[in-house]
Amino acid sequence: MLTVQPLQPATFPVPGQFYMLQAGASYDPLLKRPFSYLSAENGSITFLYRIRGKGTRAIAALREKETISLIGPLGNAYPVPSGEFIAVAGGIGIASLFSLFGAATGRATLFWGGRTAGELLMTETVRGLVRTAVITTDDGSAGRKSLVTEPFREYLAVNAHLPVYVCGSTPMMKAVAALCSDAGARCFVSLEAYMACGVGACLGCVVKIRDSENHEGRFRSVCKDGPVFDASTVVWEGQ
Amino acid sequence: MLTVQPLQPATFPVPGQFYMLQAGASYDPLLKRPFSYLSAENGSITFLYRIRGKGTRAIAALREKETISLIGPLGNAYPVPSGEFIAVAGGIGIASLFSLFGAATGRATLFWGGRTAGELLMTETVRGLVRTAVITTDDGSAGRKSLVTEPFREYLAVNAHLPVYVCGSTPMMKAVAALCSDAGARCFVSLEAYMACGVGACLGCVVKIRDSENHEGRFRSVCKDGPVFDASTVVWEGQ
Amino acid sequence: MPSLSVNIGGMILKNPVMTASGTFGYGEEYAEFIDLNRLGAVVVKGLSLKPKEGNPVPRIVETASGMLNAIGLQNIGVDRFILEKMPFLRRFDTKVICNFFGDSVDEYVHAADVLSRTDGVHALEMNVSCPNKQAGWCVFGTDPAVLHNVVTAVRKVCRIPLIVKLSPNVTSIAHMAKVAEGSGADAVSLINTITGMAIDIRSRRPLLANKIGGLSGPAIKPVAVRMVWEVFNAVKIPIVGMGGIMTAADALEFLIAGARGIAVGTANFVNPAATVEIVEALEQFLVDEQVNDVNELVGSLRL
Amino acid sequence: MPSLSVNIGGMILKNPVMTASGTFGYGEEYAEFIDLNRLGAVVVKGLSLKPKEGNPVPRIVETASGMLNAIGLQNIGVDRFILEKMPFLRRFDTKVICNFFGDSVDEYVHAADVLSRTDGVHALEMNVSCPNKQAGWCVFGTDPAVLHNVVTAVRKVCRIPLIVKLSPNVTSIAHMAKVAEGSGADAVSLINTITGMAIDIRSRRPLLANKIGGLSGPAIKPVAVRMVWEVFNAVKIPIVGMGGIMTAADALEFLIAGARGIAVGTANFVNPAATVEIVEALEQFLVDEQVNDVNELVGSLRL
Ligand SMILES: Cc1cc2nc3c(=O)[nH]c(=O)nc-3n(C[C@H](O)[C@H](O)[C@H](O)COP(=O)(O)OP(=O)(O)OC[C@H]3O[C@@H](n4cnc5c(N)ncnc54)[C@H](O)[C@@H]3O)c2cc1C
Ligand SMILES: Cc1cc2nc3c(=O)[nH]c(=O)nc-3n(C[C@H](O)[C@H](O)[C@H](O)COP(=O)(O)OP(=O)(O)OC[C@H]3O[C@@H](n4cnc5c(N)ncnc54)[C@H](O)[C@@H]3O)c2cc1C
Ligand SMILES: Cc1cc2nc3c(=O)[nH]c(=O)nc-3n(C[C@H](O)[C@H](O)[C@H](O)COP(=O)(O)O)c2cc1C
Ligand SMILES: Cc1cc2nc3c(=O)[nH]c(=O)nc-3n(C[C@H](O)[C@H](O)[C@H](O)COP(=O)(O)O)c2cc1C
Ligand code: FES
Ligand code: FES
Repeated sequence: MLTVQPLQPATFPVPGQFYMLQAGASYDPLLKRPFSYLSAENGSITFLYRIRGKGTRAIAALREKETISLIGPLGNAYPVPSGEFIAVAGGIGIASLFSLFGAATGRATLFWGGRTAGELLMTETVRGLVRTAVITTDDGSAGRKSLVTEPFREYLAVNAHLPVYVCGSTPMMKAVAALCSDAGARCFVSLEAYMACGVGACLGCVVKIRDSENHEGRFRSVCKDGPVFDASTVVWEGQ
Repeated sequence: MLTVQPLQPATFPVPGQFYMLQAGASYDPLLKRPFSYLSAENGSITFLYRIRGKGTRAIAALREKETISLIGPLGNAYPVPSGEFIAVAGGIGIASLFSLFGAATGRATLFWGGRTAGELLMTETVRGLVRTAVITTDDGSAGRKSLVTEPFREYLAVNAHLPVYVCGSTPMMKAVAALCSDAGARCFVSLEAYMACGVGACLGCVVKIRDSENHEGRFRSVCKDGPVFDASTVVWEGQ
Repeated sequence: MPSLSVNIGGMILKNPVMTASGTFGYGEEYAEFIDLNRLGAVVVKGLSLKPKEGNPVPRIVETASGMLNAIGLQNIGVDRFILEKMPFLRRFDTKVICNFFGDSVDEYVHAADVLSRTDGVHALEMNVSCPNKQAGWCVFGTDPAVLHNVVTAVRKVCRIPLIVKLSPNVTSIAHMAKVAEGSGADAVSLINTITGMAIDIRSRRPLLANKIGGLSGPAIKPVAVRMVWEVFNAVKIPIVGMGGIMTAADALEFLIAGARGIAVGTANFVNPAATVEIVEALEQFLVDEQVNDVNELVGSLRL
Repeated sequence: MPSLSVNIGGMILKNPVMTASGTFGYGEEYAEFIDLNRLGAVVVKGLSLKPKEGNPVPRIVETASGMLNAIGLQNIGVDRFILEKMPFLRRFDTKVICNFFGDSVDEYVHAADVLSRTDGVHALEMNVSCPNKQAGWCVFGTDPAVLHNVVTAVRKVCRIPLIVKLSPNVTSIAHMAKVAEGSGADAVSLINTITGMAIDIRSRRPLLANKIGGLSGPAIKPVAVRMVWEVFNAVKIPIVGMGGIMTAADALEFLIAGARGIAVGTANFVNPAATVEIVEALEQFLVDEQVNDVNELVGSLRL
């Protein structure tokens, strides 16, 4: 977890948006990394992150009161559901959905999967924010031992009228999107992508999105046109 | 100041030797940096350093108990004086001479110059280790306002029988070496050089050293054949 | 106040700082972060006659102090650019330089013709060094005869200053610069990215969908500075230098090596305000060093 | 236990890990840090017939994730090497590869002749890519015809495996590799350093006394991997890959791209135990990935 206090007055983020963060002044790692904001209040912004590589290690090495460099808020937002909704999170994907739980008027039924219990951070806080939280792990170390798509599928079968919000690994999101499509449920995914700029300038983070004119899809940038897309418009390629 | 505790049993350093240090696992900065040891006792080694650039900034960012990577002890040593001697230090050059004050049987008369008082660290401790310490600064913020070579020259005039040990900037060492040569005093300099390997492998840190066969000088590595040289053998080039 | 203004092949820039093509979108993307009026010039993403899809993802991967990209020259095409992006760019008091490319001499000529007749476009930058493109494509920038042909042809239709952007993936970039000069280029810019590759050792697959990509960022700066210096010693036309410029100190290395203008690429991603900060620090450097005119620095390397 | 042994042009190495010439002295320098018996081969600092003084200082400068060097090929000469250094190297159960160069075809031939007849020297590595040397010198490695001549001449006198070390400062390294192969090389090694430059902006002087130097270290790894892959697709002789290898993961990128041996250069400076740690981690990787023979990895890139 990382809480930052912008030095200059900053724009307030809305659920689904993210920031590009970088700790340290070294050129290795060089690029900023994208992180959903977890919460934003009293002028400070909080992030929840998992250490993966160089960039997150540098963030973890920060001491209190040190400065971090960031750009944001970036990207579009989740269309805020007007009533009850379903959320599906994979591991740290919870960070992106977290702010939605507070912003939405209706409450969420959350399906949250991880490889092990250790990947599911702040479970108690999260439980307090949703109607029900169904937890799964690959190894059974927490909740049900299954893929998160299993209990979700069962629930969706009788709740396809609810909108579904998803953030997790690409294969998981692809699977959830397919289930929603079959069930006729609306589904919004917050996509993963390698990003260099975060502002739509480099075209590094693109994904193929269908529109009325073009069913094959056209490249849109995840950072600027996303990260949230209507799952039915996403062309899931080679993943 | 930095104190390190080797994870494996380490060789004990002798005055004049140095270590190559690197903090952090980033490739920027890439190379280790050379630092004289200040003192070594109870299995721990202490360094005194001034922040100059990337490498020293990374060292300064270390927290207690973090690991640092180092190679050493490296290089040759000051021939330990058997009696009284003269020491001339420029700024942080004191770090190299410091251990000699304790190791020598005789005591030192120290001439220590810096640009400003801020460059002269641990002055009280140093004073306690030497017979007399004559301090100079360029701006007069501590001691006499002059180059360190001024009071040294005066003292040398009547003490040319004492050996002189010098560590500081190249122009200062060159000047001291010239004064010693004129006065017929023995002089040992601990040379500065950019180093990549510190062990004599890259040939990056060379200096021209005269020998009986070759008055023009031949390249010797400061890291392996030095850093301490008899000043009368050093060919001071273009500095 | 020292003078920052420079003349790049007949085009007067208020200062030598430009954006590097492909790293600044069409200008809009960074307009909310910085005041585009502060820039010497905005160089837009490479344009082709027809829109281009570009490569599949992954298109980028970070490397030590650098990044590889294989965007594949995705762009909206000359027509949509003129229609949708130029009205925005015309609002600013900065020069607009259109980077463009083609996959045949004809396409180059056609694109140059249309762009150079577009109101508000002040110069063209010809990308002849496309390490991201397939097979035969690369030859434009690496074969002197081919380079001569395409530059000569474009020169005929181009009514505004023509900058030829050189590839570093050659034995002698100085020779290529001379060819560009001899074919009518008003200036050369360098360097484009250096071709590189990165491999995922578990899957044993390239980390870029396109297999190879172009290396940019601080990692390549020493190579870029060397090439600018070599080209400076070979041609008389002005040079726009780029490759790993992150700070004003980096920019100054290029100016001293012989660049009259400099472009900031990858640095925009790391710090959207990089260009403006460089303009400001450059000015401060001139004040500190008592240099009245930035042109005095150009090629002022002391040997 | 997986097999790590590789055959480089007829010479059998116990593992693919070598030292890169010029970064490991004559072996002695690192012998107190690591057990030389663990290495596939020790490649010594470039030798010439007569001792060479090398360049004035500064000879090295750090850059982002890399370093520039302009040592100027300082070395003690073939004779003193054989007399003073070979007795030490013969004590180890590892292959000794002598890197050498000359400033004329004659000198190359002469040095190769003497070295290849020296007891305990297992192979020669011909440095034809000397970005640190003055003027005309560079042509050996950048002109195909010159390369052909010198390799052909050396081949005639060289009784042991001959590795030709290629320069990356060319338009097509694959073409140069083919020329080396066609001229009788048993293997090629790549890449040598990429020519670069760095400038002190206050004094406006180059940071290296030699003005230009060779870039090495992690910064150049993507370029080196790409070149190894290109050469692998062009020649049949084995490749020794190098450029920025710091870890076993880096080494694996080179093997997968097509290198049969790899050399560790700048990494030795940062971590004297780098080579041995790479041997160990490489072995562990083979175990983890259930690969029985390291040769299975060579050129195993999946496209
Ligand atoms: C819009 C968005 C929001 C995100 N929000 C969060 C968040 O709130 N909390 C959080 O912990 N993470 C989040 N991520 C993922 C986060 O950006 C990566 O974990 C981070 O970039 C890893 O950087 P690193 O330098 O530590 O790892 P690297 O050294 O760059 O890579 C380490 C490993 O992580 C993988 N990886 C790196 N970046 C990505 C990426 N962008 N997508 C997929 N895999 C990647 C690599 O394949 C590699 O195996 C988000 C990503 C996006 C696109
Ligand atoms: C044998 C030896 C012993 C040393 N002992 C000490 C010591 O005990 N304490 C201490 O503070 N410093 C010592 N130094 C100097 C120290 O190595 C440098 O200050 C350090 O390398 C700077 O690294 P950096 O990354 O912070 O600076 P960089 O970013 O590398 O450089 C910053 C500035 O410092 C200058 N600089 C960097 N390295 C050197 C160098 N080796 N010689 C001269 N100028 C340099 C550069 O010109 C540049 O202007 C010693 C040097 C040697 C050769
Ligand atoms: C993501 C990306 C896209 C690029 N696209 C183009 C392009 O369309 N046309 C072009 O001439 N150069 C392109 N370049 C090259 C840059 O303009 C520049 O020459 C190069 O990146 C070196 O500068 P830098 O190190 O400051 O980034 C691109 C570079 C990057 C990183
Ligand atoms: C200080 C130094 C000296 C070198 N000397 C030689 C040499 O004498 N002969 C040679 O063929 N290559 C020489 N090289 C090049 C290296 O062998 C190697 O090709 C290059 O550094 C790339 O590998 P690396 O990035 O792992 O260092 C030298 C490199 C360095 C850094
Ligand atoms: S990260 Fe650059 S366009 Fe999305
Ligand atoms: S630093 Fe490498 S030889 Fe001295």
